[in-house]
Amino acid sequence: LRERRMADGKLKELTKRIIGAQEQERARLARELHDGISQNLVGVRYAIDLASRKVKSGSNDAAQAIDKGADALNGAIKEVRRLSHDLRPRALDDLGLSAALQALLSDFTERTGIAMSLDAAPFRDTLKPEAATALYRVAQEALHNIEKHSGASRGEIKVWTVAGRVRMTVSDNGHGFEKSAKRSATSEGGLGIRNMQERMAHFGGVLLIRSADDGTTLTAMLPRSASLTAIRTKDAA
Amino acid sequence: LRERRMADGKLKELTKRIIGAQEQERARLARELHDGISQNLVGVRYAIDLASRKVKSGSNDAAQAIDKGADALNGAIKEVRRLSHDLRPRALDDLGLSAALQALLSDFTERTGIAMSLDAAPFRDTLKPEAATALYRVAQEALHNIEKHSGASRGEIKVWTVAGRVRMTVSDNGHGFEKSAKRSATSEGGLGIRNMQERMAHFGGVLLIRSADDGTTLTAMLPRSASLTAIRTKDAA
Amino acid sequence: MTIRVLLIDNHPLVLEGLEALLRTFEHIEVVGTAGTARAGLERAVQARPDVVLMDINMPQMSGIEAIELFRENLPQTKILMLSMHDSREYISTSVLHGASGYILKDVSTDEIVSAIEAVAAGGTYFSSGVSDVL
Ligand SMILES: Nc1ncnc2c1ncn2[C@@H]1O[C@H](COP(=O)(O)OP(=O)(O)OP(=O)(O)O)[C@@H](O)[C@H]1O
Ligand SMILES: Nc1ncnc2c1ncn2[C@@H]1O[C@H](COP(=O)(O)OP(=O)(O)OP(=O)(O)O)[C@@H](O)[C@H]1O
Ligand SMILES: [K+]
Ligand SMILES: [Mg+2]
Ligand SMILES: [Mg+2]
Ligand SMILES: [Mg+2]
Repeated sequence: LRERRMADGKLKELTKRIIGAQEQERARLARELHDGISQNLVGVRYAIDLASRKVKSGSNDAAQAIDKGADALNGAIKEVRRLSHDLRPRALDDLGLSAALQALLSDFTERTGIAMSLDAAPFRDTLKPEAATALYRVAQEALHNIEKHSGASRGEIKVWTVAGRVRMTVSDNGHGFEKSAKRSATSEGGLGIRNMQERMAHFGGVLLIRSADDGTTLTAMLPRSASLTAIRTKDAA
Repeated sequence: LRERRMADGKLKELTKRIIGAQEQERARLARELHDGISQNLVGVRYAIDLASRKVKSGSNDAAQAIDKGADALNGAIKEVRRLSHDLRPRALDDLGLSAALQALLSDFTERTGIAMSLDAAPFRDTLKPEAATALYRVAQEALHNIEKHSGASRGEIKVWTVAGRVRMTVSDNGHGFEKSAKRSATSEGGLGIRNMQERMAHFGGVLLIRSADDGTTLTAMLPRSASLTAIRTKDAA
Repeated sequence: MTIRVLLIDNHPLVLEGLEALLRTFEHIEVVGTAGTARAGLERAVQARPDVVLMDINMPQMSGIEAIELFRENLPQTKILMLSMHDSREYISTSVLHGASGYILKDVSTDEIVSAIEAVAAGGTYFSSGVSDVL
């Protein structure tokens, strides 16, 4: 009973932290939009207004003012694109999980210098869209952890399908979990691993962690029910 | 024991739904940024480029192209502000809870035609910022519900302080909960009320619902611990 | 030699802006605009453009899905994708489906025109922002 009470308390705690994290994310986004992008755009607005006045007065440096506005605008467009992409990579909807993971890994390697490869050749992309999103988020959080905690120089993501069940592993060649970390990760540690576990549990799947002093491997396993029914029926026939 | 297990199941369910709702919110925002705002900005970009070409070729209708770009830009700036504001009203950080609620109600009344008033005169704003955010979110969700479910023509928000404890009520003159709704709201109904309850529970507070056929009143009660320590100490001295 | 171009994008402001911009080039003729891939295909079957400039994210049918339809019905017409997405997977997927080029929407006018010229001449063109990754 005591244990159940603890589990209950932990779950409450988790819920709190998820709501807290969500509120922080909103606040951060609102700030980026308000202080970043909309200030940028106001800057563009001034440049354009100036250009407009110069054109109307027949001034001969109007072209220069216009080009300045265009430059400032380009910066703002890039910012919007980055923000939108951070929120949800469209590639997931447009091109599917493999392509989205490939783009994620390319960005990651470019930013961190940690060489990551993708092996998704034997993967038939028949996942429900929400399940694909969940796997993508698991990969994203696993990469955060590799960057923050692993000390790895390289790693790999594999995705494949076994009898209609999708599996994904994320492995690195780092030093593995600290002695104390593995336990604390599942009690009052960070939010990352618990979030991944929750996301898998949502689809009746599981997340396994194997950590040794030559690296860490996360395995995400989804049941058949996470794949599209139409495809399952076809498989069965 | 069975009850505890149920509570456990519900909490798990809630966590799932919060993660799901967050993912939806992200996708919606990403879409608005990508398909709305950034396309607008590209339109502005083309208008500016056109103006630039016209100026360089000595054409005399460059001003028109610039003005068109400026108009489109204003539209984009408004959109960015709206998005940012929906995520987290700056007034909450800059001016405090009363001002943020006032702005929320004004927008709401303008949009829905439901007359809402604010009575926050006896409220001393000594809340911790996260607690103020929580009350703001409760008010926001309560307004959603008034719009969607109540059939009300008017309503009121009151905020006041009793011995360092903050209370807020949101009331409407609608038809109250459907017979079946009140129970289902706390089991497998919508996410709104459970979210409000969680937010209050986070600070050791509670959310009460009183519903009759002449209207609904939500009462959010926060304990002293949700107010700033510095102020509490001063109060006690 | 004028190059006959058809523009497809679901965002009216993008469509209008691009059309007005391209009209200022002597050797380019905008033979039509459309807000969906399907409407674009119908228009193209009549107008037989040399180049179709096509957006990717559109309701009903995405630009990427539409490429094959265009290639099948109008094998002479070259497809140039015009998109906000700057990751290489979009380019490789577009090329796989039969596009001749891919440019970002926010590149300079000169670059848009160069890309149109290149694909109209039977070549390929990939935006400066992303070409280095191919
Ligand atoms: N790839 C890894 N290599 C080594 N240690 C890891 C790895 N991934 C996780 N860990 C360990 O597990 C702990 C828990 O990870 P988790 O993602 O849950 O939390 P966090 O990263 O510390 O915080 P948060 O994710 O909330 O920002 C980490 O603090 C770290 O000690
Ligand atoms: N002010 C109100 N007047 C009448 N009925 C209400 C009011 N607020 C809530 N309800 C009833 O309580 C139910 C539960 O509300 P809740 O906010 O939890 O869920 P929802 O609004 O249906 O869905 P969601 O908030 O997840 O979009 C509603 O479906 C409605 O029947
Ligand atoms: K022309
Ligand atoms: Mg982490
Ligand atoms: Mg609701
Ligand atoms: Mg589009």
